[in-house]
Amino acid sequence: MTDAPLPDTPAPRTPSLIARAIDSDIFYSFRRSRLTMVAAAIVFVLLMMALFAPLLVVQNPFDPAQLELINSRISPLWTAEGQRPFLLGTDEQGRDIYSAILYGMRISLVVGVLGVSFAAVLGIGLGLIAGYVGGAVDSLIMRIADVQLTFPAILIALLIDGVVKSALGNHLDASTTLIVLVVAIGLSFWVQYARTVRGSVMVEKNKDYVAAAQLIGLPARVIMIRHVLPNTMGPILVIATINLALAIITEATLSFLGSGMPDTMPSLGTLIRIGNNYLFSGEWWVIAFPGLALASLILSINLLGDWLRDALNPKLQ
Amino acid sequence: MTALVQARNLKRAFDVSKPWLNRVIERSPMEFLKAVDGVSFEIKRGETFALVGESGSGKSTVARMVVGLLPPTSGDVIIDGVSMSDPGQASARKLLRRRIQMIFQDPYASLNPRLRVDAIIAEPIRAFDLIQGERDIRARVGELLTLVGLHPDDGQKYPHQFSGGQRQRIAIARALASEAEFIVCDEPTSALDVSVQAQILNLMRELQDKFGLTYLFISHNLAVVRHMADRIGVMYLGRIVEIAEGHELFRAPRMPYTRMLLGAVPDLAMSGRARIAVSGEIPNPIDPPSGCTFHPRCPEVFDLCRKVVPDLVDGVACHAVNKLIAPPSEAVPAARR
Amino acid sequence: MLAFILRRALQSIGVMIAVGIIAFTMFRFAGDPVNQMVAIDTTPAQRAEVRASLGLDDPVPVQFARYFINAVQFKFGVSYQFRQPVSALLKERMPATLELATCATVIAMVFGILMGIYSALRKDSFFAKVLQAVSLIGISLPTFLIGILLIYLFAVTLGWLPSFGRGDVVKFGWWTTGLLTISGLKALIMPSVTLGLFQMTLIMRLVRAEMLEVLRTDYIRFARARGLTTRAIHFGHALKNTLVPVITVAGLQFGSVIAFAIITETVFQWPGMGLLFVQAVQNVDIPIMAAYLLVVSVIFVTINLIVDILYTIVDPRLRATINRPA
Amino acid sequence: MSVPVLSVRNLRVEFASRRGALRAIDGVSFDIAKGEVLGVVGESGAGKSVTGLAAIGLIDPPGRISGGEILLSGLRIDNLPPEQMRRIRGKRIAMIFQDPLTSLNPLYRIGDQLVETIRTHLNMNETQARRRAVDLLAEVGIPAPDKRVDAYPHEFSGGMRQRVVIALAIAAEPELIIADEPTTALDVSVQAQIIALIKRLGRDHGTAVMLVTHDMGVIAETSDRVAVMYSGRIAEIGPVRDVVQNPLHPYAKGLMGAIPTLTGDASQRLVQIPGSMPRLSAIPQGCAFNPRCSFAFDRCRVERPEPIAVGAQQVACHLYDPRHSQDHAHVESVA
Amino acid sequence: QTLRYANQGDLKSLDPYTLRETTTIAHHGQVYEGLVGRGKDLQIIPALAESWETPEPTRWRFHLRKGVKFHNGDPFAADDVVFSADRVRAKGSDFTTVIPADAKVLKIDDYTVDFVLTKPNPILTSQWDVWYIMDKKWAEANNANAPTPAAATSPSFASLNANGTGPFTIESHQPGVKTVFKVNPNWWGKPEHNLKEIIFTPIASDATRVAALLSGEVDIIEPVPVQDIARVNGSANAAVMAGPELRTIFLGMDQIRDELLFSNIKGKNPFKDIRVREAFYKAIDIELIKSRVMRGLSTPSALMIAPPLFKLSGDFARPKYDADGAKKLLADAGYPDGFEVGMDCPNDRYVNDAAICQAVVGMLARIGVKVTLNAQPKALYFAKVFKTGGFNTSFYLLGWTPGTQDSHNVMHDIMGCRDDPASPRGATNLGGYCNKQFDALTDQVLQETDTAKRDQLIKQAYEIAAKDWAYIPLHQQALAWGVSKKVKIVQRPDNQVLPYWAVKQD
Ligand SMILES: Nc1ncnc2c1ncn2[C@@H]1O[C@H](COP(=O)(O)OP(=O)(O)OP(=O)(O)O)[C@@H](O)[C@H]1O
Ligand SMILES: Nc1ncnc2c1ncn2[C@@H]1O[C@H](COP(=O)(O)OP(=O)(O)OP(=O)(O)O)[C@@H](O)[C@H]1O
Ligand SMILES: [Mg+2]
Ligand SMILES: [Mg+2]
Repeated sequence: MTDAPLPDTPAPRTPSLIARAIDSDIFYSFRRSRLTMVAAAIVFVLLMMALFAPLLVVQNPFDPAQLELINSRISPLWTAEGQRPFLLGTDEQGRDIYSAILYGMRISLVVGVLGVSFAAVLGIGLGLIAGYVGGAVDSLIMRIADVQLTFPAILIALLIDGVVKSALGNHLDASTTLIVLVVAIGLSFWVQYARTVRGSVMVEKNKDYVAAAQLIGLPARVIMIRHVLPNTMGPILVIATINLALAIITEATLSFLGSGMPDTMPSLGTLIRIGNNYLFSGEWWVIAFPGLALASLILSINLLGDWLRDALNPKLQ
Repeated sequence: MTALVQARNLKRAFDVSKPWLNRVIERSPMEFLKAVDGVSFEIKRGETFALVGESGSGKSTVARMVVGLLPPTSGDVIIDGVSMSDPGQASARKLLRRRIQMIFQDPYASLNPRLRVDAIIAEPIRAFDLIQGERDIRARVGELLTLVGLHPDDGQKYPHQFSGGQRQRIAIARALASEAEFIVCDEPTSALDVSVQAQILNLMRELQDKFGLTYLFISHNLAVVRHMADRIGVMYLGRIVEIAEGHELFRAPRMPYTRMLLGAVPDLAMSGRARIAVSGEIPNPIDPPSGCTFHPRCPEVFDLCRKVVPDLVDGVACHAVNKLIAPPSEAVPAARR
Repeated sequence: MLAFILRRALQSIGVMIAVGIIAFTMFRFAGDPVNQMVAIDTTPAQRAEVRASLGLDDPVPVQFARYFINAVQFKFGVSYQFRQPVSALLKERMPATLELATCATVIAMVFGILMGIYSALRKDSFFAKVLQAVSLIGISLPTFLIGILLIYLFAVTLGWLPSFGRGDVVKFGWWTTGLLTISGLKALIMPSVTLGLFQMTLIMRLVRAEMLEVLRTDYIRFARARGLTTRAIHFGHALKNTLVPVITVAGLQFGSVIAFAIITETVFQWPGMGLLFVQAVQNVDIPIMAAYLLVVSVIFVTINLIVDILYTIVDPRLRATINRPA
Repeated sequence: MSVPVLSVRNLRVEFASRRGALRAIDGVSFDIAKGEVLGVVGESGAGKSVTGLAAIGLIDPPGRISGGEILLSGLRIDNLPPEQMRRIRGKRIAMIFQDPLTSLNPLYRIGDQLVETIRTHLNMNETQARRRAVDLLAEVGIPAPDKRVDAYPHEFSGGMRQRVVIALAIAAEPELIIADEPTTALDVSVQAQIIALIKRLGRDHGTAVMLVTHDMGVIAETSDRVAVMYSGRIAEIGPVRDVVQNPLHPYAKGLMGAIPTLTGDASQRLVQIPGSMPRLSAIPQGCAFNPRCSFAFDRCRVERPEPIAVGAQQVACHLYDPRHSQDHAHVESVA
Repeated sequence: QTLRYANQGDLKSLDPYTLRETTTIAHHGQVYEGLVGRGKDLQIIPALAESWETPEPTRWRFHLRKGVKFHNGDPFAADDVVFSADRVRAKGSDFTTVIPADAKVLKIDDYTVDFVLTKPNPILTSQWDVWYIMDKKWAEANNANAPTPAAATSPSFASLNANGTGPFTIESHQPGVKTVFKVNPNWWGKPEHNLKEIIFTPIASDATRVAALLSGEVDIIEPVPVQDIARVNGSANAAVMAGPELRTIFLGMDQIRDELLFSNIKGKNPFKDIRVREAFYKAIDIELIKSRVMRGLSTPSALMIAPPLFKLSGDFARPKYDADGAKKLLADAGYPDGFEVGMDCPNDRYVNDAAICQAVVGMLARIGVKVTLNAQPKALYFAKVFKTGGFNTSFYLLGWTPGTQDSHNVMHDIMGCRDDPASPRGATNLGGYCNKQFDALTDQVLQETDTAKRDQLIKQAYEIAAKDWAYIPLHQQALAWGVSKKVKIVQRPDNQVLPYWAVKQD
């Protein structure tokens, strides 16, 4: 063969996965944005703190037996009335704010991650079906999505909460509430995934690599899962990140509105709702620190999501 | 030797009607785009048959019907005696599958960006269960890569790490992986630069010589077609308007459209050929002209052309060329709105 | 065009029927309405009587039809909490919410679009980066936190603006407006800013992204190659093309503004439908919840319809291709 | 000869990237005289479009002109303030892009887009501008221009749209038109029409044209002179007939041989240049073409060849350096 | 002057017989009047009745005020009293207890009405300040003869409109939003206020309510959350009016069911064991609740009635907080590891109600009892735990102010046996505490006219209850009104905010 080795393919090498990751454009853009790195660090630290909360706290704020009323309303450690070991002070029940934030963040993250996962699984599944099957099934799913879109997450979550309360006779314990929150968030966020996946599927399924797979007689299911699905994942990742932030906001808002986690098992939103009552009384730490924690968590996740979206957008490169 | 591939009066219409409600309100009928409207040809074993035509003439639709990616509205494709649409021959068709492969136009879209090259090439091998054992498969993939001029280690990379020409080589390797005999090439080089195009065209010809491959070669570039094909069919708005041996067609084009096409090709040799003035653009395929669809652009148009669809007689579908042959008595003007 | 509008209208009706079914299901099956109405010591016979009088014995489709017919006439039953017809309550609260939502949307649109244009055209300037950062904070701070902060700052600390309610309102028939009195206007400021902030950042980001996209298109490059002035390019060509998709999103946003009003109204005790709804959820007042759902979706669907029609008017391509399948 | 309409001197264009500045154009020089059509060919990424964009001053960040100069009828324009450059664009230099489907703003009637352009550059009122718009449409061969002037772009076919684009380009009777692959997106039959149109306009108005394309055939038909670009440099430039029939640069030779023709021997293998053009980030030392060149010798790998005049042609290849010991005969036998 | 006033709760219905709830009653008190009223110190004073006497122990005669007109101009006369007496006792009224069901109401003449009882009742008029007289003609004309039950499915005319004789009229009423009162220029009395208009706004959110006061948007708020008292007092334009309240906050336990509704103990009811009840009582550190949760603004109570309402309350003392003792008691009762029980609690009714409950949960956790707290809005809470909800609770927190300002009401309504469904006794005895001896004393108390003796009887009864550990009284919360410095108003310990004693300066 007259073909000489190609000049821009020097000695073929097989870079390791890590080497390739470090070399990739995404990692490059990551390293270039200091803000993104800070955000990633914050998210990582908060995530770790939430994960290992039981090891890092001075009390389990969810266990009433560990709350000492005598320790209530202590201001943060660095203030005049601060007391050990209550770094960020305590609330009216003697709950250590720092511990409560870690545990509250756990709830926020659990609800967020589970809710988003639920939404993603539901949305991706329906989107795949709609995009691949097409026709009446597609129309049906997309019309349902339209209806769903009519109602923002908060509204749906509130409705579900109200209906469940009504069905369970006004009584929701903490774990049921958690499930309700996850389901509510899942049910209100799936549309974006479904639409995105469907759109990608419609594009991808007309690409020739799918035709090539059809030619060798692979069944539709295999083609969908092996070929089409992985190629729709980029935008899904971005949506999931941004949705995680939204889900956490939604959970906090619901808790703030009184339809979320109960006072005995407070999430960040519940802490803020409780703290809101002490806004004027000088016990600012009860609301300030949970608020700060919530805002920085969401902001960091959003920053990551923003960066991810830009990094994955070929047009911006 | 009988033909390996026979296309018999292939037709394919796409429903492009407005939504039901619009049709009701505007009282418009259903609309069909006849992308392919009665195409027949044969390809002999080991030969290259080419289809040329401008964009939208239906070349890709024919290609997809030939390989079975798209069911024809009517007509049939018979490959090695097996019908591609007869339900009775399903099992025979299954066996046939691996002998037919396709190379696509866009080397960027025809390789799954998430799969490594060796996985892409190995996919047909696994799907048809041609070779057992990971090691043997890997060895075969390496062999195929070498065959198309790549390095066996290139299998470890992802498609985006290759240039367009290299990708097209990978696509060819994939087509060869299933030991295909008949390869449909839908504009395999139109996305490539000339220097790379030359590499690919040469490679395809080499492989044909080596393995006795049969090609259905589709292109809009007459020069490329001339270089590659033994026989050529010229398509216009879903029909083959002229079909001839390659050198015949270029030496003595008969159909005015062919002549116009040839005339429109910029001439590198600057030979100062006499050419037919090019006029007009391709009509809207949803509402094609009556009779011979080329008549609005044809310099030799006469009455009959506007009414009667010319048949392909002796390799040409043109009333002017076939003037002496009387129109068949049952031929009625094609119904048009 | 007619067919398009008709189809969208039909779809809207379909959506409404779907929402109606949900609302009816909630109304009918989430908790027994009879139990909510009678006292605990009511005898089974009396209950059956109430049940019959409410038509709860009829086949479910008949009940649904009745519910739907009533709903169309704006009859949604009686609130469990207030013992008043839900429709009267909603009617009373609707002006407050609509006024707030409109105000917030106007704020969001005007500032969002202006800021979006600015940060797209001067995307590397310091101020654009500040805007970008602010917008991120805007979508990251939950609405209720923003509301609380504003109250603390402007009502409590500075005492400039009222912290709750609508101020004085003027009545026009059943409509009440706070736009005509000083106190009404003052009361409107913080809630509408709070409510509009999120949408504003959203629109700003959308306009920015959309505009950057448009600025990269061939026709903008071609316009520059034609030597058009920067102003003509940015504000003639790019802006118009940017705003076409923004219209749709903004229309959709109006729906979510109404829903987000729930939070704002709670924080500011704004006497609108959202506050009513939150109270209804807390008190499991199903008729109000169901009715709210219906009313909000009517508003939403109507806006969507209008936006769709507007869209076709603005974009000549759609006018032509609307009749073609996508 | 009088002052060339466009004179590019040692142009360099760089794009900032994560791997540093990438030089997309590296020392390109050429002239276009009044009424002359200069064809620019080369593989994808050779720098054809960037050269055209540089000439009209539309290189956007992260790109910038990092060296050389561009003169329009003797006036240096590469360092003009933006506002002055804008006045030149459209009035004295016009550009036509590849894709007629996306070059027109879909939301505006073509008449409005024409009037806008005309009034930006010519001192006309609305009605005068509109009359001129109709004339222009007629000139580029749009049937019933007085009606079509109120149509939206989507109401035109691809060929018609490219005609509109051309009408927009010649609205102010520019001295120079830069046409960047004006026919690539079109069908062969339409392509011939558009090429004929550009040719006629150049002739009628004495406009200089820089015609960028991949298609050697188009160049052969249209151009007076041709520049063959490779990897951001001009490999060979000269009268079209000379370059086509007697290419000097090994790359140009290969290119000519690689093109299937309607006349040559179809059974023959095409000439094949191995490999592909290097990426900007990996341009080899010395002559950019050296890894693919079968005549490369040591000097090619270290020293960059400067253009050398050979007859009417100029070629950037060490083979033609008089100091080069080898004789020409050896090169002649490439194909 | 316009007085702006905000309350946590709302005026729930304009029908004065629909809901016996402090905020609602107080609002009706601006518009409607009873035959008798209560003065600034809660003493009974004449209102629509100028005077009354008891010619026989079972006959009460009322001489009505002449020249009084309803807001619509109808004159007030005996017929209205008779009508109101029937209406208030009709089905659907929440005030049926104010007049014994078997009492006869006789019109003697247009301005004299007799009430004939079957048994003597020395405290007959004690609840009459909230029995408002309605206009017979108006009610009949508007088809509002029957009281609007709280559970009505459609609103009656009277629930949307008001027509009383009081110092203010209702100009507009938007439930949950705003109610505007206008001064009644034709009021018979001499106004002690200087108001033209009262604008009432319910503001449920504590923070918003306080903010509204601090920013001067409202003149009076009720209540000021205890945590904000300092802040309000520190502000330039408002101050907190604090005072003792008559409401007693207490915990109740279901001791009537054989198995608790919300517990992990099956087949028996731990609260039936007196030791468990004692253990609960002793496990609660009320002083800590006072200092921490209530910020000192509560009076721990040993009794189910506020000390001002019972002379001998000083004889009772709360048993000491004793967690170890409690634990031991539990072990003795067979629950060494405690047990689980669900607790119901309102979260928007009493001062820091949910916080108190949480504190209780924590304290009980320390003796091993795992309490699952269900704190919810009062509407849901009441619907669940009250009679209408089937006493659907195992352990709850409730507050009670005897409407009669007298122990009998407490003994009868919340401590009496509820075993006879026909009798109103024990109507609010959510836990179902029952001691027949106690009930007998209750009946004696009703009829005993000698105050000293009566107090002794009451004391005996309370002693029985204490021995039974029937309830866990917690405290009387403090009243805390936030009042603008521009406004002077009288605060009554029954927590009715009555602006007709308000004076506002510019
Ligand atoms: N799925 C489809 N639905 C509707 N119309 C179709 C579809 N596929 C192809 N067509 C139409 O059929 C006609 C023939 O299309 P086809 O792709 O076969 O043309 P082609 O000759 O391959 O053109 P090109 O050179 O552009 O590839 C075109 O007018 C095209 O618009
Ligand atoms: N905006 C840009 N950013 C970075 N690199 C660019 C940019 N525009 C062009 N380039 C690079 O400059 C080089 C020359 O590009 P140019 O568009 O001029 O090629 P071309 O010859 O016109 O190719 P084609 O035939 O594909 O149009 C290419 O390598 C390209 O990657
Ligand atoms: Mg095709
Ligand atoms: Mg280019």
